Amino acid sequence: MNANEGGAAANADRNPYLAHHFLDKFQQDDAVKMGMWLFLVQELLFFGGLFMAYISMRFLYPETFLQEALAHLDWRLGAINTVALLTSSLTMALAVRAAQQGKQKQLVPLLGVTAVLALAFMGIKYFEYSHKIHDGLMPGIYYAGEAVGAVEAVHHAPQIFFSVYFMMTGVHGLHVLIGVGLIGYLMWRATKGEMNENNYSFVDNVGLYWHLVDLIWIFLFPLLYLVK
Amino acid sequence: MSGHEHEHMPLKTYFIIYGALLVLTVVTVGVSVIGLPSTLSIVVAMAVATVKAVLVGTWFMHLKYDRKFNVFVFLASFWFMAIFFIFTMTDLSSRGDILAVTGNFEQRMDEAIASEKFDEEAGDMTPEELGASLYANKGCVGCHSLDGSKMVGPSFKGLYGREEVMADGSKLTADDAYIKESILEPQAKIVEGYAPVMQDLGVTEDEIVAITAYIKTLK
Amino acid sequence: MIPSLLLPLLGLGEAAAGQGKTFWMPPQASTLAPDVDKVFYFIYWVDIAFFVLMMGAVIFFAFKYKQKKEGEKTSSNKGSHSLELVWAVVPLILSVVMFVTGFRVYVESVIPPADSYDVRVVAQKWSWAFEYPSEGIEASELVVPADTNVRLTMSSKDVLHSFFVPDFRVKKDVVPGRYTVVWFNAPEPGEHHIFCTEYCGDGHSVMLNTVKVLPQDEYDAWLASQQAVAEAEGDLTGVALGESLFTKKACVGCHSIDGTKLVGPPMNGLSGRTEELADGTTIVADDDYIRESILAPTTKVVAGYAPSMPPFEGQLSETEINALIDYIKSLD
Amino acid sequence: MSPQTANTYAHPENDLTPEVNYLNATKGLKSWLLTLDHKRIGVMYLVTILTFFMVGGLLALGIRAELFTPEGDLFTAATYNKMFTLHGAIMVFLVLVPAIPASIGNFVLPLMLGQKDVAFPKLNLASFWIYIFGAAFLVFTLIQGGVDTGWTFYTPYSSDHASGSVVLTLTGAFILGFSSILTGLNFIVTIHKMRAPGQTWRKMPLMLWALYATSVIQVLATPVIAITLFLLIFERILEIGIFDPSMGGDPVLFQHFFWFYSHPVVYVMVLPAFGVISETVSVHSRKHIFGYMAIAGSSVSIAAVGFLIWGHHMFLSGQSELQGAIFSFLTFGVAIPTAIKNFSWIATLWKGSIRWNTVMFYTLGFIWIFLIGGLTGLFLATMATDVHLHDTYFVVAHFHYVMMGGTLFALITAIHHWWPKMTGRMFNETVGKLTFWLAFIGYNLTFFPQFVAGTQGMPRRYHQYVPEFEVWMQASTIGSFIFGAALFIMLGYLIHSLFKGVKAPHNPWGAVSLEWETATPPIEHNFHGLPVCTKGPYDFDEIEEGA
Repeated sequence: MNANEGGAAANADRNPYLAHHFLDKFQQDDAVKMGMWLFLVQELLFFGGLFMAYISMRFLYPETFLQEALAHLDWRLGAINTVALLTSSLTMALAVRAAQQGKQKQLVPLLGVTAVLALAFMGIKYFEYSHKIHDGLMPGIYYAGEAVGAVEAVHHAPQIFFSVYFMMTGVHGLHVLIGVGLIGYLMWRATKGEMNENNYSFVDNVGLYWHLVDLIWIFLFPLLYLVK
Repeated sequence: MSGHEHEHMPLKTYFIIYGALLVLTVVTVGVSVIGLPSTLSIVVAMAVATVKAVLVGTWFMHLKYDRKFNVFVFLASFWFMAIFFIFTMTDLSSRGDILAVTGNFEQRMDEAIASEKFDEEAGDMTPEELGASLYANKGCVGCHSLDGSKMVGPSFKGLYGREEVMADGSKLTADDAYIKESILEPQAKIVEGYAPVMQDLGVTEDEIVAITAYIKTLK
Repeated sequence: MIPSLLLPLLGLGEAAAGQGKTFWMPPQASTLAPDVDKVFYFIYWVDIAFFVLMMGAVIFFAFKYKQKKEGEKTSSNKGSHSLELVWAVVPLILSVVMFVTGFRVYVESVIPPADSYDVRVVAQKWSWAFEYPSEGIEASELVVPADTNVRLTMSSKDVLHSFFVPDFRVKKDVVPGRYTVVWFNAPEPGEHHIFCTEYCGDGHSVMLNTVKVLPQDEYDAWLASQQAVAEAEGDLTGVALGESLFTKKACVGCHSIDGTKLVGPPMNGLSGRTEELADGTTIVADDDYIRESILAPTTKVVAGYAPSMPPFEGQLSETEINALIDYIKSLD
Repeated sequence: MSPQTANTYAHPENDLTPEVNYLNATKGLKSWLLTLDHKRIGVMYLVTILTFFMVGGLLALGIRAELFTPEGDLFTAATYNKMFTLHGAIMVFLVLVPAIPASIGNFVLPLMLGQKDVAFPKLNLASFWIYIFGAAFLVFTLIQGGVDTGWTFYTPYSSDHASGSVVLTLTGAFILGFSSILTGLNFIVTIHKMRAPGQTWRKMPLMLWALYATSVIQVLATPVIAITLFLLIFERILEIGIFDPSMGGDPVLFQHFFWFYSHPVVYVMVLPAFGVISETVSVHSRKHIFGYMAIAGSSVSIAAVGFLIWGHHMFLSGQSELQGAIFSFLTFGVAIPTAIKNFSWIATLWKGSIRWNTVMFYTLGFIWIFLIGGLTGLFLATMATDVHLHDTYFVVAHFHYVMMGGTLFALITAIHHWWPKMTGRMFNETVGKLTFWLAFIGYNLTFFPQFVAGTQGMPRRYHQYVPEFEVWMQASTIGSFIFGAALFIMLGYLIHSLFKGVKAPHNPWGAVSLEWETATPPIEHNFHGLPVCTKGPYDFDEIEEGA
């Protein structure tokens, strides 16, 4: 019985979650995991572009980045956000573990806590944004902070700092919202019991995505809020 | 996770990692609140962030148990980002070098305008007379007396040729070079007993020659 | 025509007419040009050698090993490390040699000699302006003394441009907000094209100018005449000043005074004329309209014209604006 | 054509030409538009890409017609600028980037691996529809009057001074990037995780090595253009000022962002072309490829080194001279593996049994054209000559020789080589060979005169030019119309072969890689069982057992 017939015979009791073109579940899991990691690499380079913008603008306007960050960015809010994301990372990791072990009872609440923490993060972000918009600290030509003299504009470009700030935190916030959406969808699927021990790769991948979003905030927080 | 048997990390490990991440956050915030010189603070902040990233990556993202290729892919992305950063920043930082070698246009123009203005100003005055007027309107009068009395700065009376004791104990005689250096870079050599508060007043070469000539006349 | 085409094609016609003009390269009109051409022809001959070697092999093999009948035997050769080593190392060495020769000539072309004669170049959407700071003159053409090092310090008022003189083998982007520097030394008098080689919009292909290289005495005469014009301009007022400004500020390039439609509407008979604007409204061209169209042209654009006039806000003094308006009103 | 060559691991049931194949397995538009079959997706990509190629080609003919005379008398400057911008954008983003990987690659990759489909079929269909969605933006811009920024979107022109729907084009290119990323991701996972039993990395056809290297670049480089376009969209809407000098930004920084993607992407375009040529040169000269590991290794090293050298596009843009020297030196680093590839192809011909058919003509035509393209790149990598040649028609000729001659001629070679497998029909060889000569002569007549115009100093993107360049521009325009005619004739005889062509035998070229082992055209699930790969992809029967 050569390899082909063997493959056909095993079709009868095929794992319902095994796609037709994969030989077995392990090959599928490996493929899905590698696909996810390549997707994460792509996300990293996407944010890499933003970090490049930060580094080059900070190189061109070193004192602006120090003064503006000192004056207008509240590191306490940033720290709370960091703790929120780290905790959500923990609960997400526990959720993935629960899915792997088939503990459905724990899965949904853990995912719920992760989503709540993410929304808290966005809430603080909303508060920070509205405070800045109120003060007129907007990117580019909409900057209406304290009058910047012509001479000073050459060396001091607050609008550039706020452009970089809003771009980085904005894109990161967008990814947090996408994460919340994914977790919501996961919870809906989990309540129907589909996220069990032999089909947890979807939970695993959303977990990886979430850890990556947290990873990016781990670098964003010191660069924007702390470096004096 | 891959591999046929699932390695379940014990619950304890998750909380240890979580604790370590919180501690590191407190550390990085604490360091920034204390405030280090700016380049050092960037290095420390990035080092702490990288440690946190490694923690999240190996444990929470299961890289510890994952196939080596995924780890390689994850690290390879940092290599390509590093190339992008390093090459672009070398460009940004070394952009003016060639022009600096030959003195670019603004510098030459500023010097030309400055020397023109200086010629009108000096006009018919002798260097000593010009030195005296500069002593007045350049602000030297505020800190350096003419009658030997100690003010914010040492007195100009009999300064030229006098042996001065420096803050670090070394001794040197006040000659043209010392006067020129003290005007251009006041913080370089501070006389003992005086505070290093003098600022660079943007005095041009010709003005320094006049001031030195004036100081020589103050015996 | 073919032989005369083929011979220079191989670069053999080195000593063709015109100082150093070869089939491939334009005349060598600067001290830098011969060096650049040497590097060019070195790479050119390496390329010809490789091309003839490799394509010759391809054509030879194609004929020699053409398939006689299906299924005939072929060699079982799968590779030879020694041959692979050779054709990896040889190109590597040649590459390094090319890089070094190219870099040495590049450094020579990039660092202007300290004693160079300074000219300032200002590029704006679709015209070049030249200032000679040591004499305090502005001119719309680049005139330089022969056999002297000339350093151009360039910057742009709006977008990226690029200053290119093919005969000098000289090119550099002109970046807004920064100075970029180019230098050359033209030993022989003559006239050479200036092109803009960085895409800058509609007028990119008409943003041309010429470099006039004059012997020292003619150059001094030209300087004197320019200074005379400048002084005369000093006491010029009213319509006369407006008229000289109309040419100096390159208005003549886009606005005719005899009624022909150029990039912009004709100026003759403008004041008092009702103009139909792009957005359909009609206005009477009065002083305010002319003033506003000079300072911020895109606010009111006449129908059928592109909104491509650069703003002159902050570049003309009050007297100059009034002089221009008077001059335009005097044209009917 | 050739008699059926005995295949050691041929499966009897694959030999028949089944009535039910992937083309007629299911009928109706919906079965095509929502298919998960990689072969159908490949065919749909091919049809879409060739349509956009025609649109881009017509724009090119318009540009060439304008340049026939020195005066700008056919179109206004604004229209001309919009034409060359859209010619560039359509050709790069819609045709050359997906040309070989998405169309031929999608069709051939699973077959070469002996698999039923790519790793993520749904993702494969999603990337096709993302491609169509992104392309819709560019088509809408084309209808709405185009955009005049040049396909490079240099700031501050693109952010402040450009007219036309710039933001629409940027969004379109932004979306197209994701289609490219997802295809790359799909191919990497398929090659890593789904190979036929016994098929080690060294037994894979070189086409797969080329597609692997291409996918690595697609995944790593495309996100950076995504963020660049993202920032440029906000630069134009919110004027955030990072790239705008009047706001304090740096336009040369935009060029770093742009070329960090746009140089590796030229290797996304040309590496699959190398893969195709490695296949056809070996199959049609009936000889094992010369230096398998050298070619495979050079594909991957081109992908790696390709990321280090983007700055040679910016030698004169105000980039620092020191950084320019570094980029110039590293650029020679990528010339070496390309030279190794060309030498190996030529060595493959030695002592082979070279068929004089259409595919081999195009392959040798490719080698001629790519040699000229590659060798002229040395002038642009060397800094002294680049000062004179940058942004002139020399550069236009160089990248057309490399991209148009390289990727397009390889696409034509691939279409002809796998046409029997894709359609089950044979095209007419004599008409094919005649069209080759017409295309080859038309091509060279179009672009070689541009080299001469370029060295004599004619700048690129000029709507009108000084009369000295007239003779070269006229030759180029004549050539472009000949080349256009040749392409239309080719389209004609290929479509003709669809209906009236001779039924293709099971393995017309006698190739031994796995994709020839399935039926012609393949059944919907490619293979009945799971083919086992017992010997290398180039061990032809004609090769005599010897040394």
